[in-house]
Amino acid sequence: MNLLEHQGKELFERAGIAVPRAAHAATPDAVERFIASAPGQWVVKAQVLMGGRGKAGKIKMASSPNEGRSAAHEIMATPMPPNRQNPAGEPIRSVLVEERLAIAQEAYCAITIDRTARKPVFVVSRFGGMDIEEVAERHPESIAKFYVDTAIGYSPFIGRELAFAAKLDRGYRKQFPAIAGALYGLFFDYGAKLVEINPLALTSDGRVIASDAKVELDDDALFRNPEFDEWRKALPLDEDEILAAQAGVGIRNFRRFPGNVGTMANGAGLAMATMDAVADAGGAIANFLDVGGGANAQRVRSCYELVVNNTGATVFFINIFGGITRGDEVARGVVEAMQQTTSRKIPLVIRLTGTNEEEGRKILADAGMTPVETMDEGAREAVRLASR
Amino acid sequence: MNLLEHQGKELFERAGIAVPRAAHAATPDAVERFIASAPGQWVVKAQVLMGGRGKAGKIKMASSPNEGRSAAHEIMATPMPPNRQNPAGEPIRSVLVEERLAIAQEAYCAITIDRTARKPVFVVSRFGGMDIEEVAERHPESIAKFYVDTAIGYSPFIGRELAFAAKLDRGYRKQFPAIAGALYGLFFDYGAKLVEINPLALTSDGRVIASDAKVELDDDALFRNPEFDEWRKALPLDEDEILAAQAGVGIRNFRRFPGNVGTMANGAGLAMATMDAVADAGGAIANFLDVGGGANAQRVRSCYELVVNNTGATVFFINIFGGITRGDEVARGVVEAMQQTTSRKIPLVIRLTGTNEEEGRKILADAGMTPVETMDEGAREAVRLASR
Amino acid sequence: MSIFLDKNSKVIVQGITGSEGSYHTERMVKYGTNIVGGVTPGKGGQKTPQGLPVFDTVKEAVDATGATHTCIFVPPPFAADALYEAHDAGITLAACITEGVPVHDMLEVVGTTAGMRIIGPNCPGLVSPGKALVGIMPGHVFKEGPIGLMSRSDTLTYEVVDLLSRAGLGQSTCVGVGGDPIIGTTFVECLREFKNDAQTRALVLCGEIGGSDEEDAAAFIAEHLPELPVVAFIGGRNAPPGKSLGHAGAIISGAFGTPESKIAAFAAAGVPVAQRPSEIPQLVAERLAVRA
Amino acid sequence: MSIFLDKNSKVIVQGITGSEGSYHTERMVKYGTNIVGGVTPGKGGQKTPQGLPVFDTVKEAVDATGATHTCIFVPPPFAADALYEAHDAGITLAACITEGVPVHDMLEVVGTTAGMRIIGPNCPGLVSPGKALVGIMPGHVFKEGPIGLMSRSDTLTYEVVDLLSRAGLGQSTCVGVGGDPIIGTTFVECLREFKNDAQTRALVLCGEIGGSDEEDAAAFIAEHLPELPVVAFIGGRNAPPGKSLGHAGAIISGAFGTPESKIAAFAAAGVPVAQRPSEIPQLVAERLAVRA
Repeated sequence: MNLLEHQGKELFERAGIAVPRAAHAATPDAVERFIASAPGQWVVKAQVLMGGRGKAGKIKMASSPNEGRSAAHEIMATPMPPNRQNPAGEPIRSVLVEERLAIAQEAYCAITIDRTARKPVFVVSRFGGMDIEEVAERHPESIAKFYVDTAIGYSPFIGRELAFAAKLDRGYRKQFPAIAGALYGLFFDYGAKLVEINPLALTSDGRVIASDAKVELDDDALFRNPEFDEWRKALPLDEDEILAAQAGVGIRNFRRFPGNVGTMANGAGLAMATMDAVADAGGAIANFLDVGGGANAQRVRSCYELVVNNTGATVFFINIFGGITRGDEVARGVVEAMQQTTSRKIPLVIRLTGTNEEEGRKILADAGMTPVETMDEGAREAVRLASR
Repeated sequence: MNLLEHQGKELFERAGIAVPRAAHAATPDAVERFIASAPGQWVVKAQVLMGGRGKAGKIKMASSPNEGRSAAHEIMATPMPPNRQNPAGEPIRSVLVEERLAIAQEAYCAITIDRTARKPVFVVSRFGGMDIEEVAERHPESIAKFYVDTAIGYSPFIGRELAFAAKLDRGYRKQFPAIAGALYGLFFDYGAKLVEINPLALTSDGRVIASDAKVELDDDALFRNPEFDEWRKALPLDEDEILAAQAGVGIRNFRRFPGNVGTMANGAGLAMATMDAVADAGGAIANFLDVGGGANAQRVRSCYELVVNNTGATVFFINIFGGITRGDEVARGVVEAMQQTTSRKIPLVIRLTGTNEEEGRKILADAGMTPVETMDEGAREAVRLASR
Repeated sequence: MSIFLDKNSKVIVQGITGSEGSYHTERMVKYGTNIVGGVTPGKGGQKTPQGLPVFDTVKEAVDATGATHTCIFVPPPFAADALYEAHDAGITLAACITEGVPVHDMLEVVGTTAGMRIIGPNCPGLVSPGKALVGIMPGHVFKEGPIGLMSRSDTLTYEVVDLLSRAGLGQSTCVGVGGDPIIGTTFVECLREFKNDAQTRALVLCGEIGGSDEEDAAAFIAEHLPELPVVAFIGGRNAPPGKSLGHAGAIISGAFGTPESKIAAFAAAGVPVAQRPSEIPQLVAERLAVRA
Repeated sequence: MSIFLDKNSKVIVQGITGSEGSYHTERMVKYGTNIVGGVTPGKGGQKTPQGLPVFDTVKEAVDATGATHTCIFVPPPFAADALYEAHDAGITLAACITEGVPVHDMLEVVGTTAGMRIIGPNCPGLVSPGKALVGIMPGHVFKEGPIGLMSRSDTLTYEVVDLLSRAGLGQSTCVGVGGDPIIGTTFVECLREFKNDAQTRALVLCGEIGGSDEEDAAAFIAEHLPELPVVAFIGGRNAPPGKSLGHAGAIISGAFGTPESKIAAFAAAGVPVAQRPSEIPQLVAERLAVRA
């Protein structure tokens, strides 16, 4: 679960990391009222998960209630522009009104998980305010890393070493080990996969302040912090995730593409391989769909409807590796699902294995579906049917 | 720092360990008022650091305000009877008025530090309510231990293993891993050297409650919990500790004995060896005194006065191994101290080493003191002077 | 021979009386795995339908049976505790089937349980065909033979094994390493073991987009296994960047983790990458024939 | 030879610009210790009065000087951090002079810094006479020779060393193991090292009441050092039970830690226990003569 900036900053504050004075507002009216109650120099920032807010004009200055209102209005009027990862863009539901800092320096500090080292890793640079990928390209020597031994955890020398190795401005030095420690505490206590402060601002009056906040929490650890349920509910799911949730599959188990060959398989690895097989056979994929364990009639039906009603699929390729389930049972489930569905009918190509797989294929053929023996054969058949 | 029962129980409560409903009271009046406000079956318990309250009649039942008053009065009227460790006994300054539990079983659970394993160790027995030393003698098979790997810390399996290994009554099982975890958390968070629940009561209605609390905090870790300063001030120091504190030496650096040879040395090891040397020479030791680092005039004077005014010393044996300090400087300090003191004068035997030690001995001899060359010689001389 | 697991490995099941645990215990016993008992706190002294003893703690189970291996079926919040308990009791290999274990729990566990090999979590377990099966894999698709296999996914593994077995290419040991970001045993660690296994004469590596396990494996192969035939497969070549597909592992971020980077790494190590699972048996057979 | 420390050991001082650190650095340099620099965060680039380089971090110091040993003079709240930093930088021996380190800090440190030997805390350090001195001991009382010495207290150690040196019995290495309940190096670990030291031909062990280090040492001697002459001394035979005398170590609790239990343990191991420090040289000399 990715947190919005204002949520991340709330966690920072709890951990003792200084953040700018701010108010979270859901409407231009609320922004106007807040600035009226607290005159000053403010920044109005779109609360979205997508990056590139500045370039998209979604961060604006405001020095009066009226300016605040129109800034918020302009920001919220249009969604974030689409990019490759979010082809639909992202609607803006709220803004953060934040004190304008007199920034002297911008640094970067993050903790993430290194899969190979199997350790949390600090990444610090004296260059902040831009993507760390950009820093890595332009100033690779400025990046300092520290792999934390989880048996020991954080100790202040880590912050000192990072500050010296990244050559942070002297103004950061005294405060940095405590900030790094607080960030590690947050990372650890809330089960985060990423915590990022970019920029970590040094103000002209010598304060070190987290000017932005990016926090990704581990969904599998959320049960330990039921307090986040509300945030989770408030978070913007993209359309695919909403559809998946409605169909009763995991929000990561469904994703749409522009093609016309619908796919479904059991297991993420097999589902990806199924997509690849369709693409290799010259087809255009309509979706990724991992049906998960147990392909009973109810589940097959909701998955079928998910694809048929929400993608451009003109054929549906079901690829089930039975493993320890019986092929005839799966086949009966598929047939039952297709009898029950009220959605439009498209041709089904089905590959299934497992005990009694031959009986299964017979059941499918009898019901007018196209059983195949292998994944490759199924992919080819599905592409053939789609291109008719 | 050893905590009183009611202080330990406050920490238990914070950690989430169930304790009996209770009120802490400093006078019989307060006990009477409390029971009047909350009628029921109560136990009145002396708040002292010494063990053996039950046998000493310092735990009494009370079913009415009047009974409460007289119980408290009787408890507080006389100090705890002396034992070998506390030859002066211990005055009773307050009592704990606690709900009377319907106890079905009494178990034992403690965490302490094993010096050899260099790990925290859980000690659990299904027999509680008596000294663990007694349990170890009578029911050694009932004692289960677990050495905690500090890199991992507590994990619930530890509590399960202990509960099964100590054969705790079934009634404990569900609750025990959480209690053990909370106790470990407390042990760790507050830097305790010992946490002990004895007995850990299983009530007839199935609750598991810490019926007593013994907590020893590490003095060296108290700076992390300034909140304990008040408790520390409220804790009963014994007379030796009070005298040591008044003289400006560490509270553990002074202890009195019934003899007439006063001693002082720099370093605990040397001070103990000095005592042993006096005893071996046939003398009776008046005290242990580690003057610590730096034997300047001010410090020597306060140590001299500490011994002369508070022990039966008729001679004072000072044993300073100079190491890197200069013998003549130490000698001048001693002479100055003896000129300044207003306390009665007793003969001084002084052994000192260090650079310029011969000049030092001359300075002492000139001032009418008895310089010696070795610890043994000093011990013999001091014993000779004391027995005159 | 085989790696990690053989006919004599004494295996216990943590969570043996739970629904998943009892179901798969029955299957493992039927496969021939030397299951010697199981653990469910509070049910010590009972027997499973197969007549296996149930213990209250892993320590008791190990003391009574001499078990060295464990198969863990416990809910995600208790998986780390189960692993710590196994480690403390002297277990040398733990297959953690549980899906959804918090990633920080695994960070802590892998950093503090030296001496115990962990397979998973979120994995189907491992099989040394003809000898023993630990986990939830379908035993009938496996066949004993010279091919070592390691894979990040489950059903895809069965698919590949099925293809190999049908092509007459039996397996020495098949390891489902698991789909989570932090796993106990990576491809590289499997390779290190297979390197010393006399039975294994060729390897199949089923990777996925995301992470850098495949790149690390390719580098290891180039350096340490120049002689052993290896065939790789990368699932998810058509996945979009920045989005998780299914389990947590399959996400592309930055330059690493893309199919291109993985395929390039294998190419550099002289490892052919199958375009489809169905190509794998042929590629393996060719490489084995060249060596023979 | 010697243990833990010799002429070539490259030593840094953590807290080198502090009052204690700078005072003792001067003394260590004068003794001949190979001090190669020191660490004070924020003072990197400066030089000490002896011309030694000051670094911001231990890692920088190690990278620049190849230091393997460190002597730690930092206030108690920062001692654990200093030890972690030394360990992380690859230091192999750390003498922690600091008194008053929280006991839980040391529990954590000793459980997680495998590969680095810690002497102390709350110790005077160690000396390999004629070669190097690390810590705060008075160098002039030591003399090079065949006697290995280990001790829990400081001034008593100097007393004993002085007696030995005056009797012509020089020392191979003298280790002040420290007076705290949890120390990095116990008597047993010293014994294990002395066992393999060619220079050391006899040992002196200065123990104290409290704890069971002496009992453990006696058991080790009986099992592993039957041939090496050992003489022991136990301070505090006249201390009362249940009360700390001076530093934390000297408290008798339960059956262990009493002078009787320690003396009995040494008697069982064939180790004579000196009644007074002044008896030690004679006992050592006799035992050495018998062996010669």
